Amino acid sequence: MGREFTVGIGGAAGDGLDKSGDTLAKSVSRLGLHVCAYNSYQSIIRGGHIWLRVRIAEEKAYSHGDHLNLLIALNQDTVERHAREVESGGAVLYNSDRFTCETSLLRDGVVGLPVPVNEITKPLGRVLPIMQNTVLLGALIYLVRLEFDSTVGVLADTFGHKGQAVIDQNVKILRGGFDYAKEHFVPLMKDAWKFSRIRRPFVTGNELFALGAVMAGCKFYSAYPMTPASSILHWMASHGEKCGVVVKQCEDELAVVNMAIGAGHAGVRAMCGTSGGGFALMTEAIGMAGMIEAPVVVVEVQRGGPSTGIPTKTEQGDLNQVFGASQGDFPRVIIAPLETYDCFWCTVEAFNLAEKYQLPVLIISDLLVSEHPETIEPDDLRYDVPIERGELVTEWPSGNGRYKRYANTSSGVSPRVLPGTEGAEYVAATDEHDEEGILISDVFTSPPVRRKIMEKRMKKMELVLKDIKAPVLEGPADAAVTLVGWGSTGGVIREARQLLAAEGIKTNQLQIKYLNPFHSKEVTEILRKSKKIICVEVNYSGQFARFLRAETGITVHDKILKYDGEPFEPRIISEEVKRIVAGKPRDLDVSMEEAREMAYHYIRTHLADAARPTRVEMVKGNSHGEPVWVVEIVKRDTGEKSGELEIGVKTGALHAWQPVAAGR
Amino acid sequence: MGREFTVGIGGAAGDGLDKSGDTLAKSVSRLGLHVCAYNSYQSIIRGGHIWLRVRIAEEKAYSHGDHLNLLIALNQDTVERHAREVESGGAVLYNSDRFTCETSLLRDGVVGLPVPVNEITKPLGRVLPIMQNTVLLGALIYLVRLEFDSTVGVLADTFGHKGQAVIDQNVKILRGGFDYAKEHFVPLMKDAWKFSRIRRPFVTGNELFALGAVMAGCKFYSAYPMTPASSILHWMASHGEKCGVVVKQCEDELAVVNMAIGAGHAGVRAMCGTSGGGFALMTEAIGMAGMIEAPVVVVEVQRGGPSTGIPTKTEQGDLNQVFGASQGDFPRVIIAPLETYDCFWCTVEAFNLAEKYQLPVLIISDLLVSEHPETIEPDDLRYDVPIERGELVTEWPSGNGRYKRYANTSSGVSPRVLPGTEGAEYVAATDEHDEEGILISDVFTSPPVRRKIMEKRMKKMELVLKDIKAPVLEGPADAAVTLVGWGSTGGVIREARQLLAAEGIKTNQLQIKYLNPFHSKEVTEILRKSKKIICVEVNYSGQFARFLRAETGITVHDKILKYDGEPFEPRIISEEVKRIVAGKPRDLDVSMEEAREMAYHYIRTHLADAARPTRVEMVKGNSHGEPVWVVEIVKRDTGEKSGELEIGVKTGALHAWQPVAAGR
Amino acid sequence: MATVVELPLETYQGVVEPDWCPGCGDFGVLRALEIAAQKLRLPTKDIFVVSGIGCSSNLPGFFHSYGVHSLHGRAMAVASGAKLANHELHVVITGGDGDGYGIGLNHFIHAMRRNLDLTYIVMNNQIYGLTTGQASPTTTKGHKTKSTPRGNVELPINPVALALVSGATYIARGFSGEAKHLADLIAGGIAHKGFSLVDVFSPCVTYNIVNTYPWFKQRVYKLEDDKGFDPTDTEASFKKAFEWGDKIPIGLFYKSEEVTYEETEPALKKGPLVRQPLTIEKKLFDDLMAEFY
Amino acid sequence: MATVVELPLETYQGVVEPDWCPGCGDFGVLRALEIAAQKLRLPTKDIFVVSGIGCSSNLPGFFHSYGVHSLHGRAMAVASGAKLANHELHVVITGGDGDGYGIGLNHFIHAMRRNLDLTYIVMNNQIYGLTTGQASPTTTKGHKTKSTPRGNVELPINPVALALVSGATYIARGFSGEAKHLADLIAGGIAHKGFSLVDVFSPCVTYNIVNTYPWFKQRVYKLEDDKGFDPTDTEASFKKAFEWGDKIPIGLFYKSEEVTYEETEPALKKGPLVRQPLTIEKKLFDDLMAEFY
Ligand SMILES: Cc1ncc(C[n+]2csc(CCOP(=O)(O)OP(=O)(O)O)c2C)c(N)n1
Ligand SMILES: Cc1ncc(C[n+]2csc(CCOP(=O)(O)OP(=O)(O)O)c2C)c(N)n1
Ligand code: SF4
Ligand code: SF4
Ligand SMILES: [Mg+2]
Ligand SMILES: [Mg+2]
Repeated sequence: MGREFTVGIGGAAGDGLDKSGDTLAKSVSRLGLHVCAYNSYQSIIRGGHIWLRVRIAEEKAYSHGDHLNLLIALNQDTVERHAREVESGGAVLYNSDRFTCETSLLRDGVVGLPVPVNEITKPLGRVLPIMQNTVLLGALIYLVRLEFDSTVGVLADTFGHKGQAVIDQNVKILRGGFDYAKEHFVPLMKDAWKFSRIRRPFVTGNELFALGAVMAGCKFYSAYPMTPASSILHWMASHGEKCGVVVKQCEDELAVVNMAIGAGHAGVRAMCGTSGGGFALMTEAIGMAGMIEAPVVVVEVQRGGPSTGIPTKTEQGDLNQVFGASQGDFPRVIIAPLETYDCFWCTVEAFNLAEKYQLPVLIISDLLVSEHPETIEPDDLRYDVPIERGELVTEWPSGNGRYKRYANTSSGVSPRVLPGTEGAEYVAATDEHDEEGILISDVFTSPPVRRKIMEKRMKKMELVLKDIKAPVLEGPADAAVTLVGWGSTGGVIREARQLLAAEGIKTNQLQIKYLNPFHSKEVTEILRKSKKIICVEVNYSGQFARFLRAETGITVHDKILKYDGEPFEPRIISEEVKRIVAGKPRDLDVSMEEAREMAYHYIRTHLADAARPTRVEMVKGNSHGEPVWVVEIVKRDTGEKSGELEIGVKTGALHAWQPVAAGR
Repeated sequence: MGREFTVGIGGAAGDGLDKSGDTLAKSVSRLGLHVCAYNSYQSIIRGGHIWLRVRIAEEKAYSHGDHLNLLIALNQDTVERHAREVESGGAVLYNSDRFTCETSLLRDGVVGLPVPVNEITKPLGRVLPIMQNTVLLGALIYLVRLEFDSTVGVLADTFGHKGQAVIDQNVKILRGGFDYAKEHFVPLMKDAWKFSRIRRPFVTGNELFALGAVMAGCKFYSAYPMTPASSILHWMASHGEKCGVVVKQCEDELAVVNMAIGAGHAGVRAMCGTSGGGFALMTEAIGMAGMIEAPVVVVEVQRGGPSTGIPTKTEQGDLNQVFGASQGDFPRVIIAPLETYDCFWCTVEAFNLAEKYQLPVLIISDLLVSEHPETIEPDDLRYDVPIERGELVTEWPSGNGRYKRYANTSSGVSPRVLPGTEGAEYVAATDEHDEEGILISDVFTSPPVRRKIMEKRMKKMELVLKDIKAPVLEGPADAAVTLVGWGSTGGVIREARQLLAAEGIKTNQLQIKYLNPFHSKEVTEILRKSKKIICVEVNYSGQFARFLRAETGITVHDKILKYDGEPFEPRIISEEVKRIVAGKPRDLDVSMEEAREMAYHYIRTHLADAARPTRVEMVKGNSHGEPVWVVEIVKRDTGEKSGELEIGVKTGALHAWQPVAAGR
Repeated sequence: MATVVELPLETYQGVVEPDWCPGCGDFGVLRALEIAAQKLRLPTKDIFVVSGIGCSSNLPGFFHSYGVHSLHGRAMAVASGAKLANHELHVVITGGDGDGYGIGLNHFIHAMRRNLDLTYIVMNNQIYGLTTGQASPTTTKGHKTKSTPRGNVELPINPVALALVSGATYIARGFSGEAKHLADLIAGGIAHKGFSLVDVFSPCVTYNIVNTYPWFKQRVYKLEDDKGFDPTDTEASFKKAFEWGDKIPIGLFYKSEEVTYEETEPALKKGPLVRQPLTIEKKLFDDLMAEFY
Repeated sequence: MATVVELPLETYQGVVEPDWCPGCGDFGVLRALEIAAQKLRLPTKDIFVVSGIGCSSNLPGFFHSYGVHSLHGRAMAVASGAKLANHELHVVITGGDGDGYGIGLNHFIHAMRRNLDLTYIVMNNQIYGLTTGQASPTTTKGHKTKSTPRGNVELPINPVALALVSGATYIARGFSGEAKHLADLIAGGIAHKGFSLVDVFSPCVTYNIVNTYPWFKQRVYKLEDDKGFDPTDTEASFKKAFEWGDKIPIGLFYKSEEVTYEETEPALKKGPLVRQPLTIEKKLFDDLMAEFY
């Protein structure tokens, strides 16, 4: 394994830390290092807590990992919440004009590195508050042994459109931070990095859905804004004109999907994107696409549910919805991209499948893979993507007789003409119809006509199954544990397996990309040989584990589930695997750490953030019918005790808040 | 088994045959016989083919059966399509002024009974065309040995509001038919019926959803018209005022379900109803109800899909949709009524579950059970239904502290106050929230708060599972075959089992009513002992078989599926069971009968109904890559051959139409 | 795109006979559309008729052209997508009052804001026909229907007024009892560059026993016959939009020339999307990639 | 139902501090709603505030009363159901322009037709705030947003005009920079029997850099100050509805007294549904059963 280093940046929305994170990541990536970042943000425009992690590594990083070597704190809150996570040898870097970092909050071997931002920037004229980030970034470059010039290059590109003066000012500020660090601190990295200088694209999944679509020939993209799918719309909107794509923001998701289907039916490659709630509104039309056999690609980017839920958080909770979208049986393809670069290829393939088999293709993504940026290999993306449009009939000579849009062919695929073709006029109907498209629902629902056209439509799914790649087992065949995941968890499971391997637990992994149609035969064959199957999913109920059983009859031995909004990190999975292997039951009690977090929530909502939790202690035998965590709350400024909270260990109930005056 | 007799009535929409069927059924039911009827209608207002079957029996009839003893043909088309189905000893009764019934169309032992309607009604003054039905009904009373007076009573009740003159005219017309039959025909029934004279309600499932709701205290019903759910709306609209129910037809299904949830949240028992396409639009809000923990009852009456599909036909194709409705995991209950009277009880229970567990309850019905009328026992319905509202808090004294709408209780159920209660103000949010309802999605998504509230919500499902009755196995434990069905197929499977028993094949049956939560343990225990499990469903893909495997891991040995729009009849199931038991593969080829039906479709759409199919013959070795049925088409009036159709035996493709001039 | 010769009317007739109830107003609308297409000499291959679900929405099945018989309430969106994909098609939307002014109202209003070059024909029978007679958004107050047995209590939608405030650039109302007049209005709408609405009184002879042929025959008068009326005068149009009672105007209420959506959309500058190459230039790909570094 | 004493303003303030961006127009609307409730002496327990999703839709969480923070675009329907269930509640709907005039427009228009006694406050910032700055249905033409980088090309919705043609019986527009004036308009709406709309210019200081506080301050004038204007004169209201440019009117555009839906609904005659006994009379049950024989 190569060297690596993880920087965390915490602050409030509006502090501009995503921009700083971007500058950092690009600087690093230009040096030839790999980057994988994750931005844990909130559904708020200004304020709130934003927590960005940038993992820098010499080798490909498949997740943002679970280390923290340097914390850049943009506010007090960040220090309190995250300082403790910094590992020995690391540091907390902060603007000492604004707040301090108590050493009591730090683990052993971690130092606080105060940076007097005002003093440094004073000589540089009027400086915006947001530029504190640049000072800290300058310091970071020194601390992490990066190259100053690389970042200068990024700043030059970023501010290029604002003119040289702005660039110069930024570079000066950056230099200020760098010089200050050089003078006062020592680098945190022991050895120098090996900079490969290979330039890699630093991208998100959503950007690649958009780019993939354009490369596949998408000419129509419709959407209604919805986190975490909106950035597809934004990319499309800002590149549509150049790329010849009509980008249509609609009045609602009903219009979005119906427009895309209309466009797809009329003959262009059309896509739309949304998240779970928007997709719920699209379901009826997905059935229409299945019925009229219109090609369309729909990207559903999952976020934390149910309902509006936790809209800026990740989850894999919409599998049931996507599989169950719309009434009745009809052909549909469901693909879950496995990692960032795969978003590109899934999209290309989605368009091909949609046109070859004339059906809706649903890409089920999630906030994690859609929004987290990472470096990928330059040739992970390609110009010359395969484009297969399937059986398109461009001419229909009058001698051909009446054109049958839904001809009962033995493959189930009926050659398609596009509207505008001379002599092949037909009307596509969502009512059941015969081969020509004539309704059978109105005058007489001829049962055999219905039966055969239903079979024709569904037969296409057999072809699709042959067309898509069966999943393969990664890792040793004789592993003690098989980890099964689907979609975006591929990378983090892989890293968890490395941790487990280091501890002597041999695992392998089956990561599912194609949900429907499903490679039941191949998957059964693989899993039949597994000693212990553990399904890893980011949802409450284990939707995929249930799905797997539905498709194969195989019951997984256990499930590792996460549904608190935050993505898996390798260690979470490896610890859970070890627990399961050791035969220990899953513990849903509120942990001490969690009790502290819950106290923060109470403080924010009821004590106006003027306090903070300190001591946490479990008390059994009380009147609440369960043990409780008693959390001492002190005033932030004075440290004076202001009261105690009691939080149920089993239920998580906030049983009581007793202000100090009331005594205990 | 008691005596029974099945009457079929066929004609066009607008011929009023549903009214005649109703009169017949009520007449019979007043005699104390059981009735089970099915109306196979089309999505057309006038014209088309309507086919009503009324099964009359001394013992409870669980389906409309698969016999036909008397056909009342209101048009030529009906004779051609159905005369062949009449069993030996039966007859075809028709208005001989309009058309004839060729004996070549009849099976041996079946007679055509022409009734000269004009001649009979001439003495009776101006007679509406629709009154031909009454003449034929009169004849039927004689032929089937019913009682004239019973029908007179029904006519009196039906036309009561139109005055005595109308009643009298109808009775005279009825008498005309009766007397004519008495003079010219002999009764078809050999022995007289045993009239028990027990009066039984003659009802449909939809009427019972409405009545059940009213009895359970429903005060709000919203809907948007949609077949086959509209009759719930119609019943509610015409009885709402009396029953104190606000009945709201809305602008769309989005409004429908959101209004019902708003009403349910505000404290009244609220229900809404729709079919699959409308339900697709409701899914987002189902998730809201789950998230804000609002009680609501939604009836989804399935019809033939996908998409608009075959809207007046039955199917059980929406299980995936109902189970997958809305993003994320949230508690929901899904109940499928097993038979007509059960619609009443499911509704009562749905309201109780919805309020006790504060969640959406989805009743998944289908056209068959919702619309077919049958006689049920008078005490199948009851006035004093149980009403359980769950934990409702009606007062919140100021000493109680802040009211926590989503208190983390150990049961998962948080006591509910209704808006308007002093001192307990709170806002319910679809964003994730804490116990008080305060959002955690915006400023900081406290992961442990999220985790525990998610667990709290889902915990309710464990209570629901304990509250609902596990399914029981019907029939001998040592049966060779276990038939598994869900919802409305209970009756027809039971009758198929009787047929099989008569042929020495011992079967038992597991009929599933509660889909979610699912009695996985109990079902597994039952099915583990089964020798051969066959799932019977009215859909293409076997959605329930997949569901069952998802819930239990049990793979059924085979599936009997129907997806042509028509409901199962006992013999279809028993024949399929025999095929499976014999190890024969399922045959999807187009049968000769089906080829003839397909020819009718072609004739209707391309030859203006002026022709009809005669000889059908299989030809192998041709240029179509599959054997074909060659169907000879003749002119209706002259019988002259007008051409030949070639229909693919494998694909059902209409390969060619060769008019006679073109020769072969 | 119009061909030079006028085609026989049968050219525009589908293989399937309409299966509406005898006397249904929709027959007149179908006929008027055929005449309009004939008059404009539209090749059938270039006509694209989109409908929702309802008796009226069955129309495309009886007309000879391309089209989609889509979902209840969604015809406008499907049509908009198709138009943007191939704006050389003459896209006509046909449907009912429930379809367009009930469940589909949102799309209708937003389509007008966009001034897409679409022609929307609403067979307004003031009832839900196909679902056998419930109140629709245009059912008049007091009208008793299956869903309003005590009489409808909601104010009916005023489609002409809604169109006026929402940006439609051609607003007309016809009556299926006046087929030639209606055909002219439809032809005018199709010929018009921008969004056109043709609301049609199309009686449902089975379920609407109030707003019948005779009811309309007695009341309708043609705006063309009101010499003082100028359809480019918005205020006058508004007044006419609210005329209802003994005298009900039919004809062209409003017309203006505005730039269409298609004209402002840069991606359509090079012609219909459906004819653009699928692959972008390599240079552009490289530029796009460069943004990621 | 109003209590006799005027309660302190804090009575109406929720436990949670609003988390809008500093300077957001929505603060003014929240404050105005508090003042209106105070002025009308409404008990908090009888207020029911329903919102959709958006920055503005977070309002109920900052106000002290009952309420539902529902789904994007569906607040009107949820509110309608709640109102019919318990029509003694003062039901106020609050939300954004995207929520109400975009995705929720259909419910908005149909609610007006019904003249339900609801008060609808739209924080119209002409942008999608919470989703970080895309064009909304009221974004003006030419305005560049994240989703319209070349400038918006669609005609903005005119909420006042739409309300006028759709049957709203109280139509007002306020400006969150004029909190007292706005509070009066809101109070008037809540006091009004029937559907009231209060469209509010509520600037998004983060994403709408065109329609800012100063922009509005320069342009708005109060209809009350136009002595010639009479809000019961529909034609005059129409004219005012279309005034946009250097002078933009705020204030009461229109008011009329019409019977409300609740008054016509027979099932509500005996009082709120929520207080009716669940069980019907045995005699009625027997009658219902008799129909089945
Ligand atoms: C989502 C959805 N809801 C309901 C229906 C049922 N439905 C079919 S047609 C129709 C109304 C038809 O009324 P209108 O649009 O006025 O057409 P008409 O039949 O009167 O011509 C309805 C409600 C449907 N097909 N889809
Ligand atoms: C069905 C659905 N689609 C999209 C979204 C995402 N969404 C949340 S708020 C919002 C728009 C907010 O704009 P507006 O209503 O004007 O409120 P503002 O934030 O400007 O106050 C959108 C599109 C959603 N929550 N649900
Ligand atoms: S029901 Fe009415 S609208 Fe439908 S076809 Fe018959 S007359 Fe026409
Ligand atoms: S983004 Fe705009 S609307 Fe949202 S809180 Fe900030 S200023 Fe207000
Ligand atoms: Mg209609
Ligand atoms: Mg807004």
